[in-house]
Amino acid sequence: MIDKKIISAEEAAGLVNDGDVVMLGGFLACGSPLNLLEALQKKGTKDMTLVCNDTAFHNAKTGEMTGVAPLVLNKQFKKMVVTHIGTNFETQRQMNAGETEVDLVPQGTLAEQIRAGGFGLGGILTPTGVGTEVEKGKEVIEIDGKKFLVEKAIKGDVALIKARTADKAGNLIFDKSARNFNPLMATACETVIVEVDEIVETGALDPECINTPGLFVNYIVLTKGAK
Amino acid sequence: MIDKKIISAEEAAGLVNDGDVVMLGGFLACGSPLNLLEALQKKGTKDMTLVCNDTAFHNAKTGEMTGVAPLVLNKQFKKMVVTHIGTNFETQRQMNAGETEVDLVPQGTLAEQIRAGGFGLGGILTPTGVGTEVEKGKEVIEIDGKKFLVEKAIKGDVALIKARTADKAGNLIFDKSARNFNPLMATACETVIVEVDEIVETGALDPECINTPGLFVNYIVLTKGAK
Amino acid sequence: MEYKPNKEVIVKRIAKFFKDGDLVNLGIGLPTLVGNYIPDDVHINLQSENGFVGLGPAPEKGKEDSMLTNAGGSPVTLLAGGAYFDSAVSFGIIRGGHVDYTVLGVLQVDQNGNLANYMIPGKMIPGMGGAMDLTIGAKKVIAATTHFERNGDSKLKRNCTLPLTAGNQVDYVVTDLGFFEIKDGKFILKEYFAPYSVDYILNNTDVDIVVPEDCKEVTL
Amino acid sequence: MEYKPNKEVIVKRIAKFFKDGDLVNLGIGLPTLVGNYIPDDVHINLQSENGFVGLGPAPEKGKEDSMLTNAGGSPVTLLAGGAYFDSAVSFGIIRGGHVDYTVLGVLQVDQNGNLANYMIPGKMIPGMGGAMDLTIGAKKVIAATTHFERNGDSKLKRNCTLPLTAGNQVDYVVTDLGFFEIKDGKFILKEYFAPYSVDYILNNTDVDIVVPEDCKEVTL
Repeated sequence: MIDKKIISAEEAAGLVNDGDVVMLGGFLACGSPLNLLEALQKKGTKDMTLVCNDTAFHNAKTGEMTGVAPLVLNKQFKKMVVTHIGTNFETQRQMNAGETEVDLVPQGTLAEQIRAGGFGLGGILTPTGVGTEVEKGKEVIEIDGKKFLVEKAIKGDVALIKARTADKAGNLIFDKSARNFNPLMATACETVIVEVDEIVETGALDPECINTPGLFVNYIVLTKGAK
Repeated sequence: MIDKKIISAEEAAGLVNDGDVVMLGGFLACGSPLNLLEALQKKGTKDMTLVCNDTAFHNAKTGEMTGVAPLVLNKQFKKMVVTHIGTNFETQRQMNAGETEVDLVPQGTLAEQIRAGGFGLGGILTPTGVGTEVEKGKEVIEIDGKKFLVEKAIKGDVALIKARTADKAGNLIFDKSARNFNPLMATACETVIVEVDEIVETGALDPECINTPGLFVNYIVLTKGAK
Repeated sequence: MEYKPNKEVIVKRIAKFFKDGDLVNLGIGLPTLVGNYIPDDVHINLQSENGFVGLGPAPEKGKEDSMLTNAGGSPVTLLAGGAYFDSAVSFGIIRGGHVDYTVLGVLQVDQNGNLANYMIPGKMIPGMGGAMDLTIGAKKVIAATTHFERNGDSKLKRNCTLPLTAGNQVDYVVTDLGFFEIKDGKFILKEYFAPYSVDYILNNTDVDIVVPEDCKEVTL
Repeated sequence: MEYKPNKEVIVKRIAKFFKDGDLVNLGIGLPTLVGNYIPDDVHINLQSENGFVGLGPAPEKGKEDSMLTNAGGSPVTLLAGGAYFDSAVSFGIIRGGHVDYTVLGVLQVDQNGNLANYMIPGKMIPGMGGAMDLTIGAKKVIAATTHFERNGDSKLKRNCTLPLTAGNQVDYVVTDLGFFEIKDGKFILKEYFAPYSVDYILNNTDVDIVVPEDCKEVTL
């Protein structure tokens, strides 16, 4: 197996271009690559489209933020494709003010759309969202008397993901509930950058337990662990 | 966690009814529940529909058989949904003679159809099979100028699967390339019966490495290992 | 009689729904509290839709693990026999009908089983998160809600006016006044909770309510 | 000059396609043999579509593990850095375009890149197995075949007459006579293999063949 390139968070941020579709792992910032986000915030990359479960926490009263919230506040995204923004008042404000385009997607649908993108499917047929606002503008197919929405695959330019451990060949093992969207996003982007707590020798991970085979990974960023 | 019922292979065979859609794990019998198959052969359950990657080996010259081949020879299936029958001359013979209905499905499509059945999707859109015999009778959807087949979800009555280890709560870990269709089928059937080499205490398996959570499993059959 | 919101009654009643082995998903907020009232002799399996089953109680102070949270972001624990998975598997479990019960919060619920709980257009837009999949996918959907809004309007409606989370999927509604089954376009009042009366419920809820003979008073 | 089938030439030439880090899937039969000729200084990653990457050579006699086989059912080994997965992930890798090269056997291949390799109606019906997904999904599809059938017909056609595995997906054809690229509805002869000549190929293959200036003789 060929070793993957190990780069710094700053070098990783340099691989993200203005206007890119960026898939970001994590669920309320649990399992988000926090050092990559910080580097991207410093670099000020703009006009990105964010694909992520949510936009983390931004407390309206205290101003405290986690995960991707500072980039939202910086208006580094022209569009966000997310399932939940109830914990970030600034995202809601930008959406209501029409400052940023926000697509709200059911969580299970978003997971399948990303997986479909990574796995070469054109999309999936889901009952979720039938008869709701989510149905608008979408094709509806009836199978055996039941209605399903055609939800199209989503692909991205760059995936920024977080794993607990990588081996040098890029095989990944995640950490408890920090797995969430990370392995899915690793399949669906041109460039996949993973922030990890540790890098071990190739062969040190149990091949039965690898969540993301190294073939999906392009770059590894080693940090001292999640902040 | 509630313990799953541990039963014998004979009791397991008793849970399969004439006419059932039976999903069978394994790839050329690697990862097939051989003791369950033997019990089902002895019981003579008939008119079943088989959903499986293949029909294992049946050597035309020597008569040697593996996996599900004896049940094919017994004509216990009225229909087989499979991806490959090149290693079983009897399946080919029955198909050519019109004695048994054989649906040939691309392997990646079958895997997704079963997963879709288990995961509540109506189906998936795949480019595989476009412009081939597989397209016949199916809806074609164009997305961004590319054609995809609508392949419908498949569900079954009983899944007969093989794992290396179960804990008492039914959590499963498979064994190398014997994993194949087993975890997918565990999601897609009313009754899921797993043949295992060993049963350990609940909590003994690494929760990061469980391929099939116990919630999908109904019955465990402990055997002395694959034959 | 004056109405006083009582969330404890709601979660206590819902906690009595489950039997050994049920796989249950509790929504964020009020529904999460149901977990504190499950009888000791009933062993259910709780799913956390961010990626695991075997959800256990909050950890002791100082033992929190930032890599193990529930869907609300709070630190939790994993019980023996739990398992982690990714979001596609988690929602496959939900959409695939493998969850026996989901308990969800409510903005509006109507007598046709329609649920609205993810946005008030132009005002509050938390987003649907996992709620649409849970409502569509779970075998039984329990809507958990205080009976009235702050302005006194009933949250039980003839027709939801807010954007729907899903149509015709709610099976049961538990409020602090009573336990309703939704059937044939009506709320069937199965139990009313002391100190409220059937008449109090009927007089203050402008929906079609059926009171069957076996409707009974329950003290929680 | 008399034609004598030579599979070794085919697999030797194909083995020269790959560069470090390529993910490659070798079909059952002739294509599997390519694995034996990969140069020592090129490190590719072989996928086995029954559920793993990091496919290694056959085990020593007596060390076979019946739970670790290739897609043909033969015992194999796993290299350090390999990983196991289920069939949905395996074909997600294939369909998703993550495989750099697939090498597939041939019944017929035509100048439009159509491939037929899974059935002869009424006669031989092995089924497509993973071939349809591989042909559609791999970045580059290499068809590996002896140039002629036993009856002397070329396996390279103007139009396939057998049921297609996939349409317009084959990029390269390597026979025991030469290496062809398929482009604009023609076979481009890039190399011809000693002892055969360009004329021998042209005279015995009734398809549109272009012989570019840089077409060269290769001894394998």
